[in-house]
Amino acid sequence: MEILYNSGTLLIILGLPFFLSGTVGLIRFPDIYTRLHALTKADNVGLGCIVCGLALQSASWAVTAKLLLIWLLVLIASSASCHLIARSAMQKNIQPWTRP
Amino acid sequence: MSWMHTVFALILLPAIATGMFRILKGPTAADRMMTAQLFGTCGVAILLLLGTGMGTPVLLDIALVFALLAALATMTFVRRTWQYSSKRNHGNPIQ
Amino acid sequence: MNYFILTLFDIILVLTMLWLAWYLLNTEDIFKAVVLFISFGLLMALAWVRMRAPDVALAEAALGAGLTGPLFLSALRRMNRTRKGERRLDSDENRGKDPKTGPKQE
Amino acid sequence: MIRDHRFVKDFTFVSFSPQFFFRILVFSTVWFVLTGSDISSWIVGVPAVLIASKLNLMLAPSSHYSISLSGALRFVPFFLNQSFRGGIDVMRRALSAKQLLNPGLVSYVTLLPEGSARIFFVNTISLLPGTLSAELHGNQVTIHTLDRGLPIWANIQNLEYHVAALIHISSDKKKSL
Repeated sequence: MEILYNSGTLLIILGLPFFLSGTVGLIRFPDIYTRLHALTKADNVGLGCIVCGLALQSASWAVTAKLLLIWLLVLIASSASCHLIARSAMQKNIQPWTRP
Repeated sequence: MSWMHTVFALILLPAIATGMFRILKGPTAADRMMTAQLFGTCGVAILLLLGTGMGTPVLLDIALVFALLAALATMTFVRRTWQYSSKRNHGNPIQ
Repeated sequence: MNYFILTLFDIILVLTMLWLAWYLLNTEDIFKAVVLFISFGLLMALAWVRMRAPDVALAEAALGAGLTGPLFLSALRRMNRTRKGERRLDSDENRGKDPKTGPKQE
Repeated sequence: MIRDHRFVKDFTFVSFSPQFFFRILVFSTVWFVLTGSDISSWIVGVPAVLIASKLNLMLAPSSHYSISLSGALRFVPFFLNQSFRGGIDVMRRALSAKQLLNPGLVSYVTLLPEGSARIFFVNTISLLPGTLSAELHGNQVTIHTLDRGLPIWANIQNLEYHVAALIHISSDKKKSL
Protein backbone atom coordinates (compact mmCIF):
# COMPACT_ATOMS: atom_id res chain seq x y z
CA MET A 1 0.00 0.00 0.00
CA GLU A 2 2.80 2.35 0.95
CA ILE A 3 4.59 1.62 -2.33
CA LEU A 4 1.48 2.43 -4.37
CA TYR A 5 1.00 5.69 -2.52
CA ASN A 6 4.60 6.78 -2.96
CA SER A 7 4.71 5.91 -6.64
CA GLY A 8 1.50 7.93 -7.04
CA THR A 9 3.25 10.91 -5.46
CA LEU A 10 6.18 10.43 -7.81
CA LEU A 11 3.86 10.41 -10.82
CA ILE A 12 2.22 13.65 -9.67
CA ILE A 13 5.65 15.26 -9.25
CA LEU A 14 6.50 14.05 -12.75
CA GLY A 15 3.36 15.71 -14.10
CA LEU A 16 4.01 19.19 -12.69
CA PRO A 17 6.91 20.19 -15.03
CA PHE A 18 4.73 19.43 -18.04
CA PHE A 19 2.17 21.98 -16.90
CA LEU A 20 4.82 24.57 -16.17
CA SER A 21 6.52 24.01 -19.54
CA GLY A 22 3.14 24.28 -21.26
CA THR A 23 2.76 27.75 -19.80
CA VAL A 24 6.36 28.66 -20.66
CA GLY A 25 5.76 27.49 -24.23
CA LEU A 26 2.58 29.55 -24.44
CA ILE A 27 4.56 32.63 -23.45
CA ARG A 28 7.73 31.96 -25.46
CA PHE A 29 6.71 30.36 -28.76
CA PRO A 30 6.47 32.66 -31.76
CA ASP A 31 3.11 32.01 -33.45
CA ILE A 32 -0.36 30.48 -32.99
CA TYR A 33 0.46 27.03 -34.29
CA THR A 34 3.53 26.48 -32.14
CA ARG A 35 1.63 27.76 -29.10
CA LEU A 36 -1.12 25.27 -29.85
CA HIS A 37 1.51 22.51 -29.81
CA ALA A 38 2.69 23.61 -26.37
CA LEU A 39 -0.81 23.93 -24.98
CA THR A 40 -2.32 20.64 -26.10
CA LYS A 41 0.56 18.23 -25.76
CA ALA A 42 2.22 19.40 -22.58
CA ASP A 43 -1.01 19.96 -20.69
CA ASN A 44 -2.53 16.65 -21.68
CA VAL A 45 0.53 14.68 -20.65
CA GLY A 46 0.78 16.64 -17.39
CA LEU A 47 -2.86 16.02 -16.57
CA GLY A 48 -2.42 12.35 -17.50
CA CYS A 49 0.45 11.98 -15.05
CA ILE A 50 -1.49 13.71 -12.27
CA VAL A 51 -4.60 11.62 -12.95
CA CYS A 52 -2.61 8.38 -12.91
CA GLY A 53 -0.87 9.39 -9.70
CA LEU A 54 -4.13 10.25 -7.96
CA ALA A 55 -5.70 7.05 -9.28
CA LEU A 56 -2.88 5.02 -7.69
CA GLN A 57 -3.50 6.78 -4.38
CA SER A 58 -7.28 6.60 -4.41
CA ALA A 59 -8.98 4.04 -2.24
CA SER A 60 -12.03 3.20 -4.32
CA TRP A 61 -12.59 2.06 -7.88
CA ALA A 62 -15.34 4.65 -8.40
CA VAL A 63 -12.91 7.52 -7.85
CA THR A 64 -10.38 5.94 -10.22
CA ALA A 65 -12.99 5.55 -12.93
CA LYS A 66 -14.15 9.14 -12.49
CA LEU A 67 -10.57 10.42 -12.72
CA LEU A 68 -10.00 8.51 -15.94
CA LEU A 69 -13.29 9.83 -17.33
CA ILE A 70 -12.17 13.39 -16.59
CA TRP A 71 -8.88 12.81 -18.37
CA LEU A 72 -10.62 11.30 -21.39
CA LEU A 73 -12.97 14.29 -21.57
CA VAL A 74 -10.12 16.80 -21.36
CA LEU A 75 -8.22 14.84 -24.03
CA ILE A 76 -11.15 14.85 -26.46
CA ALA A 77 -12.07 18.46 -25.76
CA SER A 78 -8.57 19.85 -26.10
CA SER A 79 -7.63 17.93 -29.23
CA ALA A 80 -10.90 18.90 -30.91
CA SER A 81 -10.63 22.58 -30.02
CA CYS A 82 -6.95 22.59 -31.00
CA HIS A 83 -7.86 21.28 -34.45
CA LEU A 84 -10.69 23.82 -34.75
CA ILE A 85 -8.45 26.76 -33.89
CA ALA A 86 -5.67 25.61 -36.23
CA ARG A 87 -8.15 25.02 -39.02
CA SER A 88 -9.82 28.39 -38.85
CA ALA A 89 -6.42 30.06 -38.52
CA MET A 90 -5.46 28.35 -41.79
CA GLN A 91 -8.69 29.48 -43.39
CA LYS A 92 -7.97 33.04 -42.34
CA ASN A 93 -4.58 32.77 -44.06
CA ILE A 94 -2.47 33.25 -40.98
CA GLN A 95 0.96 32.14 -42.13
CA PRO A 96 2.99 29.93 -39.80
CA TRP A 97 6.22 31.33 -38.47
CA THR A 98 9.29 29.83 -40.10
CA ARG A 99 12.91 29.96 -39.16
CA PRO A 100 14.46 32.94 -40.97
CA MET B 1 -5.87 15.50 4.36
CA SER B 2 -2.39 15.61 3.03
CA TRP B 3 -0.33 18.72 2.75
CA MET B 4 1.72 17.37 -0.17
CA HIS B 5 -1.19 17.65 -2.58
CA THR B 6 -1.84 21.19 -1.44
CA VAL B 7 1.78 22.06 -2.23
CA PHE B 8 1.34 20.61 -5.72
CA ALA B 9 -1.79 22.70 -6.22
CA LEU B 10 0.12 25.73 -5.00
CA ILE B 11 2.85 25.08 -7.60
CA LEU B 12 0.28 24.98 -10.40
CA LEU B 13 -1.31 28.30 -9.43
CA PRO B 14 1.56 30.48 -10.82
CA ALA B 15 1.21 28.58 -14.11
CA ILE B 16 -2.26 30.10 -14.37
CA ALA B 17 -1.13 33.53 -13.23
CA THR B 18 1.64 33.63 -15.84
CA GLY B 19 -0.81 32.72 -18.58
CA MET B 20 -2.40 36.14 -18.00
CA PHE B 21 0.45 37.77 -19.93
CA ARG B 22 -0.65 36.02 -23.09
CA ILE B 23 -4.21 37.33 -22.71
CA LEU B 24 -2.91 40.86 -22.31
CA LYS B 25 -0.32 40.63 -25.08
CA GLY B 26 -1.63 38.03 -27.54
CA PRO B 27 -1.54 39.43 -31.07
CA THR B 28 -4.55 37.50 -32.35
CA ALA B 29 -7.85 36.69 -30.69
CA ALA B 30 -7.11 32.98 -30.83
CA ASP B 31 -4.07 33.44 -28.59
CA ARG B 32 -6.27 34.98 -25.94
CA MET B 33 -8.82 32.22 -26.25
CA MET B 34 -6.12 29.55 -25.98
CA THR B 35 -5.12 30.99 -22.65
CA ALA B 36 -8.68 30.55 -21.42
CA GLN B 37 -8.30 26.90 -22.44
CA LEU B 38 -5.05 26.68 -20.48
CA PHE B 39 -6.89 28.06 -17.46
CA GLY B 40 -9.44 25.28 -17.90
CA THR B 41 -6.88 22.46 -18.01
CA CYS B 42 -4.82 23.88 -15.15
CA GLY B 43 -8.02 24.49 -13.19
CA VAL B 44 -8.97 20.83 -13.58
CA ALA B 45 -5.55 19.74 -12.27
CA ILE B 46 -5.70 22.17 -9.34
CA LEU B 47 -9.20 21.01 -8.43
CA LEU B 48 -8.17 17.36 -8.53
CA LEU B 49 -5.18 18.03 -6.27
CA LEU B 50 -7.14 20.28 -3.90
CA GLY B 51 -9.85 17.63 -3.65
CA THR B 52 -7.30 15.28 -2.11
CA GLY B 53 -5.52 18.05 -0.21
CA MET B 54 -8.63 19.43 1.44
CA GLY B 55 -10.30 16.06 1.84
CA THR B 56 -13.39 16.94 -0.20
CA PRO B 57 -14.05 14.43 -2.99
CA VAL B 58 -16.92 16.60 -4.31
CA LEU B 59 -14.34 18.61 -6.21
CA LEU B 60 -14.12 15.83 -8.81
CA ASP B 61 -17.56 16.83 -10.07
CA ILE B 62 -16.53 20.46 -10.40
CA ALA B 63 -13.44 19.34 -12.33
CA LEU B 64 -15.73 17.41 -14.65
CA VAL B 65 -17.81 20.54 -15.31
CA PHE B 66 -14.61 22.53 -15.93
CA ALA B 67 -13.39 19.98 -18.45
CA LEU B 68 -16.65 20.07 -20.37
CA LEU B 69 -17.30 23.77 -20.39
CA ALA B 70 -13.85 25.17 -21.14
CA ALA B 71 -14.07 23.49 -24.54
CA LEU B 72 -17.56 24.92 -25.09
CA ALA B 73 -16.23 28.47 -24.89
CA THR B 74 -13.47 27.73 -27.40
CA MET B 75 -15.88 26.16 -29.85
CA THR B 76 -18.31 29.08 -29.61
CA PHE B 77 -15.41 31.40 -30.21
CA VAL B 78 -14.26 29.57 -33.34
CA ARG B 79 -17.72 29.06 -34.79
CA ARG B 80 -19.38 32.36 -33.97
CA THR B 81 -16.89 35.07 -33.15
CA TRP B 82 -13.78 34.45 -35.15
CA GLN B 83 -15.03 33.06 -38.45
CA TYR B 84 -16.84 36.09 -39.74
CA SER B 85 -14.81 38.88 -38.34
CA SER B 86 -11.88 39.73 -40.60
CA LYS B 87 -12.74 38.86 -44.18
CA ARG B 88 -15.06 41.75 -44.73
CA ASN B 89 -13.34 44.60 -42.98
CA HIS B 90 -9.90 44.93 -41.60
CA GLY B 91 -10.51 47.70 -39.10
CA ASN B 92 -12.24 45.21 -36.88
CA PRO B 93 -11.04 44.91 -33.29
CA ILE B 94 -11.22 41.11 -33.50
CA GLN B 95 -8.58 39.82 -35.82
CA MET C 1 1.35 22.70 7.89
CA ASN C 2 -1.63 22.21 5.64
CA TYR C 3 -3.29 25.31 7.06
CA PHE C 4 -0.25 27.42 6.28
CA ILE C 5 0.00 26.21 2.67
CA LEU C 6 -3.71 26.72 2.09
CA THR C 7 -3.41 30.28 3.37
CA LEU C 8 -0.55 30.88 0.95
CA PHE C 9 -2.72 29.42 -1.83
CA ASP C 10 -5.52 31.82 -0.88
CA ILE C 11 -3.24 34.83 -0.92
CA ILE C 12 -1.88 34.04 -4.41
CA LEU C 13 -5.39 33.29 -5.66
CA VAL C 14 -6.81 36.56 -4.35
CA LEU C 15 -3.91 38.58 -5.73
CA THR C 16 -4.28 36.98 -9.17
CA MET C 17 -8.01 37.63 -9.13
CA LEU C 18 -7.55 41.27 -8.18
CA TRP C 19 -4.99 41.71 -10.95
CA LEU C 20 -7.34 40.06 -13.42
CA ALA C 21 -10.32 42.13 -12.30
CA TRP C 22 -8.30 45.35 -12.62
CA TYR C 23 -7.38 44.61 -16.24
CA LEU C 24 -10.88 43.34 -16.97
CA LEU C 25 -12.42 46.63 -15.93
CA ASN C 26 -9.67 48.75 -17.39
CA THR C 27 -9.26 47.36 -20.89
CA GLU C 28 -10.70 49.05 -23.95
CA ASP C 29 -10.74 45.98 -26.17
CA ILE C 30 -14.08 44.28 -25.57
CA PHE C 31 -12.91 40.87 -26.75
CA LYS C 32 -10.02 40.95 -24.32
CA ALA C 33 -12.46 41.81 -21.56
CA VAL C 34 -14.64 38.82 -22.45
CA VAL C 35 -11.69 36.41 -22.32
CA LEU C 36 -10.59 37.94 -19.03
CA PHE C 37 -14.13 37.49 -17.75
CA ILE C 38 -14.14 33.78 -18.65
CA SER C 39 -10.80 33.34 -16.88
CA PHE C 40 -12.10 35.28 -13.92
CA GLY C 41 -15.07 32.91 -13.71
CA LEU C 42 -12.73 29.91 -13.57
CA LEU C 43 -10.67 31.49 -10.79
CA MET C 44 -13.84 32.52 -8.95
CA ALA C 45 -14.91 28.87 -8.93
CA LEU C 46 -11.58 28.02 -7.31
CA ALA C 47 -12.19 30.75 -4.74
CA TRP C 48 -15.61 29.32 -3.91
CA VAL C 49 -13.97 25.93 -3.44
CA ARG C 50 -11.54 27.48 -0.96
CA MET C 51 -14.46 29.06 0.90
CA ARG C 52 -15.76 25.51 1.36
CA ALA C 53 -18.82 26.05 -0.81
CA PRO C 54 -18.47 23.38 -3.52
CA ASP C 55 -22.09 23.72 -4.62
CA VAL C 56 -21.67 27.42 -5.34
CA ALA C 57 -18.42 26.58 -7.11
CA LEU C 58 -20.27 24.12 -9.32
CA ALA C 59 -22.85 26.76 -10.21
CA GLU C 60 -20.12 29.34 -10.83
CA ALA C 61 -18.17 26.99 -13.11
CA ALA C 62 -21.28 26.08 -15.07
CA LEU C 63 -22.81 29.55 -15.31
CA GLY C 64 -19.86 31.93 -15.08
CA ALA C 65 -17.44 30.15 -17.34
CA GLY C 66 -19.59 27.77 -19.34
CA LEU C 67 -22.75 29.70 -20.13
CA THR C 68 -22.04 33.42 -19.90
CA GLY C 69 -18.77 33.05 -21.79
CA PRO C 70 -20.25 31.60 -25.00
CA LEU C 71 -23.20 33.98 -24.63
CA PHE C 72 -20.88 36.98 -24.56
CA LEU C 73 -18.87 35.64 -27.48
CA SER C 74 -22.02 35.27 -29.56
CA ALA C 75 -23.19 38.73 -28.53
CA LEU C 76 -19.84 40.15 -29.57
CA ARG C 77 -20.27 38.89 -33.12
CA ARG C 78 -23.75 40.34 -33.31
CA MET C 79 -22.52 43.64 -31.96
CA ASN C 80 -19.77 43.83 -34.58
CA ARG C 81 -22.25 43.18 -37.32
CA THR C 82 -24.54 45.93 -36.10
CA ARG C 83 -21.69 48.33 -35.81
CA LYS C 84 -20.75 47.70 -39.41
CA GLY C 85 -24.20 48.90 -40.45
CA GLU C 86 -25.47 45.56 -41.74
CA ARG C 87 -29.08 44.69 -41.34
CA ARG C 88 -29.76 43.10 -38.01
CA LEU C 89 -31.69 39.86 -38.29
CA ASP C 90 -33.69 40.42 -35.16
CA SER C 91 -35.04 43.90 -35.81
CA ASP C 92 -38.64 43.91 -36.91
CA GLU C 93 -38.61 47.37 -38.46
CA ASN C 94 -36.40 46.34 -41.34
CA ARG C 95 -38.09 43.05 -42.07
CA GLY C 96 -39.60 42.91 -45.53
CA LYS C 97 -37.98 46.15 -46.61
CA ASP C 98 -34.99 46.72 -48.75
CA PRO C 99 -32.03 47.13 -46.38
CA LYS C 100 -30.64 50.00 -48.39
CA THR C 101 -33.76 52.14 -48.37
CA GLY C 102 -34.99 51.10 -44.93
CA PRO C 103 -34.52 53.26 -41.86
CA LYS C 104 -30.92 53.50 -40.89
CA GLN C 105 -29.83 52.09 -37.57
CA GLU C 106 -27.39 53.73 -35.31
CA MET D 1 -42.75 17.31 -43.33
CA ILE D 2 -41.37 13.96 -44.34
CA ARG D 3 -38.35 14.61 -42.20
CA ASP D 4 -40.59 15.37 -39.22
CA HIS D 5 -42.45 12.19 -39.80
CA ARG D 6 -39.29 10.15 -39.73
CA PHE D 7 -38.19 11.96 -36.62
CA VAL D 8 -41.32 10.81 -34.81
CA LYS D 9 -40.96 7.30 -36.11
CA ASP D 10 -37.40 7.11 -34.87
CA PHE D 11 -38.54 7.66 -31.35
CA THR D 12 -40.45 4.41 -31.12
CA PHE D 13 -38.28 2.16 -29.01
CA VAL D 14 -39.34 -0.99 -30.79
CA SER D 15 -36.26 -2.06 -32.68
CA PHE D 16 -33.40 -2.85 -30.35
CA SER D 17 -30.51 -3.02 -32.74
CA PRO D 18 -27.16 -4.24 -31.37
CA GLN D 19 -25.71 -0.76 -31.87
CA PHE D 20 -28.47 0.78 -29.76
CA PHE D 21 -27.81 -1.82 -27.10
CA PHE D 22 -24.08 -1.07 -27.16
CA ARG D 23 -24.73 2.64 -26.70
CA ILE D 24 -27.05 1.97 -23.77
CA LEU D 25 -24.25 -0.07 -22.19
CA VAL D 26 -21.71 2.73 -22.67
CA PHE D 27 -23.97 5.47 -21.33
CA SER D 28 -25.03 3.36 -18.35
CA THR D 29 -21.36 2.92 -17.48
CA VAL D 30 -20.83 6.66 -17.71
CA TRP D 31 -23.84 7.31 -15.48
CA PHE D 32 -22.61 4.73 -12.97
CA VAL D 33 -19.18 6.38 -12.88
CA LEU D 34 -20.73 9.82 -12.43
CA THR D 35 -23.15 9.00 -9.63
CA GLY D 36 -21.49 6.15 -7.78
CA SER D 37 -23.42 3.33 -6.18
CA ASP D 38 -26.51 5.34 -5.28
CA ILE D 39 -29.55 3.29 -6.38
CA SER D 40 -32.07 6.15 -6.27
CA SER D 41 -30.11 8.16 -8.85
CA TRP D 42 -31.30 5.70 -11.51
CA ILE D 43 -34.78 7.29 -11.36
CA VAL D 44 -33.26 10.08 -13.42
CA GLY D 45 -30.56 7.86 -14.87
CA VAL D 46 -32.65 5.38 -16.84
CA PRO D 47 -34.52 8.00 -18.93
CA ALA D 48 -31.32 9.98 -19.36
CA VAL D 49 -29.41 6.96 -20.63
CA LEU D 50 -32.22 5.97 -23.03
CA ILE D 51 -32.59 9.48 -24.44
CA ALA D 52 -28.82 9.91 -24.75
CA SER D 53 -28.36 6.65 -26.67
CA LYS D 54 -31.27 7.42 -28.98
CA LEU D 55 -29.97 10.94 -29.66
CA ASN D 56 -26.48 9.59 -30.23
CA LEU D 57 -27.78 7.07 -32.73
CA MET D 58 -29.69 9.80 -34.56
CA LEU D 59 -26.96 12.44 -34.58
CA ALA D 60 -24.02 10.13 -35.34
CA PRO D 61 -25.36 7.44 -37.65
CA SER D 62 -23.87 4.03 -37.16
CA SER D 63 -20.73 3.33 -39.10
CA HIS D 64 -20.19 0.23 -41.16
CA TYR D 65 -17.15 -0.94 -39.32
CA SER D 66 -16.81 -2.12 -35.76
CA ILE D 67 -14.01 -1.67 -33.27
CA SER D 68 -11.74 -4.64 -32.83
CA LEU D 69 -10.76 -5.44 -29.28
CA SER D 70 -7.21 -6.57 -30.05
CA GLY D 71 -6.64 -3.41 -32.08
CA ALA D 72 -7.83 -1.29 -29.17
CA LEU D 73 -5.58 -3.17 -26.76
CA ARG D 74 -2.61 -2.46 -28.98
CA PHE D 75 -3.66 1.12 -29.63
CA VAL D 76 -3.79 2.23 -25.98
CA PRO D 77 -0.10 1.61 -25.07
CA PHE D 78 0.98 2.98 -28.47
CA PHE D 79 -1.02 6.16 -27.86
CA LEU D 80 0.21 6.60 -24.29
CA ASN D 81 3.83 6.09 -25.32
CA GLN D 82 3.59 8.49 -28.27
CA SER D 83 1.78 11.24 -26.38
CA PHE D 84 4.25 11.00 -23.51
CA ARG D 85 7.05 11.45 -26.02
CA GLY D 86 5.18 14.40 -27.49
CA GLY D 87 5.00 16.01 -24.06
CA ILE D 88 8.73 15.48 -23.46
CA ASP D 89 9.48 16.92 -26.91
CA VAL D 90 7.47 20.08 -26.29
CA MET D 91 8.96 20.45 -22.81
CA ARG D 92 12.47 20.23 -24.22
CA ARG D 93 11.75 22.88 -26.83
CA ALA D 94 10.00 25.20 -24.40
CA LEU D 95 12.62 25.10 -21.68
CA SER D 96 15.87 25.09 -23.65
CA ALA D 97 17.77 28.37 -23.81
CA LYS D 98 18.30 28.10 -27.54
CA GLN D 99 15.29 28.20 -29.80
CA LEU D 100 14.95 24.70 -31.20
CA LEU D 101 11.95 25.40 -33.43
CA ASN D 102 11.97 24.79 -37.15
CA PRO D 103 8.26 24.71 -38.02
CA GLY D 104 6.69 23.98 -41.36
CA LEU D 105 3.66 22.54 -43.11
CA VAL D 106 3.38 18.99 -44.44
CA SER D 107 0.61 17.55 -46.55
CA TYR D 108 -0.50 13.95 -46.14
CA VAL D 109 -3.06 11.86 -48.04
CA THR D 110 -4.81 9.35 -45.85
CA LEU D 111 -6.36 6.08 -47.01
CA LEU D 112 -8.70 5.73 -44.06
CA PRO D 113 -12.42 5.59 -44.89
CA GLU D 114 -14.45 8.74 -44.48
CA GLY D 115 -16.33 9.28 -41.24
CA SER D 116 -15.45 8.75 -37.63
CA ALA D 117 -12.23 6.85 -38.37
CA ARG D 118 -10.76 9.79 -40.25
CA ILE D 119 -11.91 12.29 -37.64
CA PHE D 120 -10.35 10.15 -34.93
CA PHE D 121 -7.12 9.96 -36.92
CA VAL D 122 -6.99 13.73 -37.39
CA ASN D 123 -7.62 14.40 -33.73
CA THR D 124 -4.97 11.92 -32.62
CA ILE D 125 -2.34 13.57 -34.86
CA SER D 126 -2.50 16.63 -32.61
CA LEU D 127 -1.34 14.60 -29.62
CA LEU D 128 1.66 12.99 -31.32
CA PRO D 129 5.22 14.35 -30.99
CA GLY D 130 5.77 17.43 -33.09
CA THR D 131 2.67 17.24 -35.27
CA LEU D 132 -0.60 19.16 -35.28
CA SER D 133 -3.42 18.65 -37.78
CA ALA D 134 -4.21 22.02 -39.25
CA GLU D 135 -6.71 21.26 -41.99
CA LEU D 136 -8.72 18.40 -43.44
CA HIS D 137 -9.86 18.56 -47.07
CA GLY D 138 -11.44 15.32 -48.22
CA ASN D 139 -8.68 12.79 -47.66
CA GLN D 140 -5.88 15.33 -47.54
CA VAL D 141 -4.61 16.39 -44.13
CA THR D 142 -2.43 19.45 -43.72
CA ILE D 143 -0.08 18.99 -40.80
CA HIS D 144 1.85 21.65 -38.97
CA THR D 145 5.10 20.38 -37.51
CA LEU D 146 7.40 21.82 -34.86
CA ASP D 147 10.55 20.51 -36.46
CA ARG D 148 10.99 19.66 -40.11
CA GLY D 149 13.82 17.33 -39.16
CA LEU D 150 11.52 14.88 -37.38
CA PRO D 151 10.51 11.64 -39.15
CA ILE D 152 6.93 12.87 -39.62
CA TRP D 153 5.92 10.61 -42.48
CA ALA D 154 6.98 7.47 -40.68
CA ASN D 155 5.24 8.55 -37.48
CA ILE D 156 1.98 9.34 -39.22
CA GLN D 157 2.01 6.17 -41.29
CA ASN D 158 2.53 4.25 -38.10
CA LEU D 159 -0.43 6.01 -36.51
CA GLU D 160 -2.55 5.36 -39.59
CA TYR D 161 -1.71 1.68 -39.40
CA HIS D 162 -2.74 1.57 -35.76
CA VAL D 163 -6.04 3.35 -36.43
CA ALA D 164 -6.71 0.95 -39.30
CA ALA D 165 -6.10 -1.96 -36.95
CA LEU D 166 -8.48 -0.37 -34.45
CA ILE D 167 -11.39 -0.66 -36.87
CA HIS D 168 -11.89 -3.77 -38.94
CA ILE D 169 -10.62 -2.97 -42.41
CA SER D 170 -10.38 -5.54 -45.15
CA SER D 171 -6.84 -6.86 -45.41
CA ASP D 172 -6.10 -5.63 -48.93
CA LYS D 173 -6.76 -2.08 -47.79
CA LYS D 174 -4.54 -2.58 -44.81
CA LYS D 175 -1.74 -3.85 -47.01
CA SER D 176 -1.85 -0.76 -49.15
CA LEU D 177 -1.24 1.47 -46.16
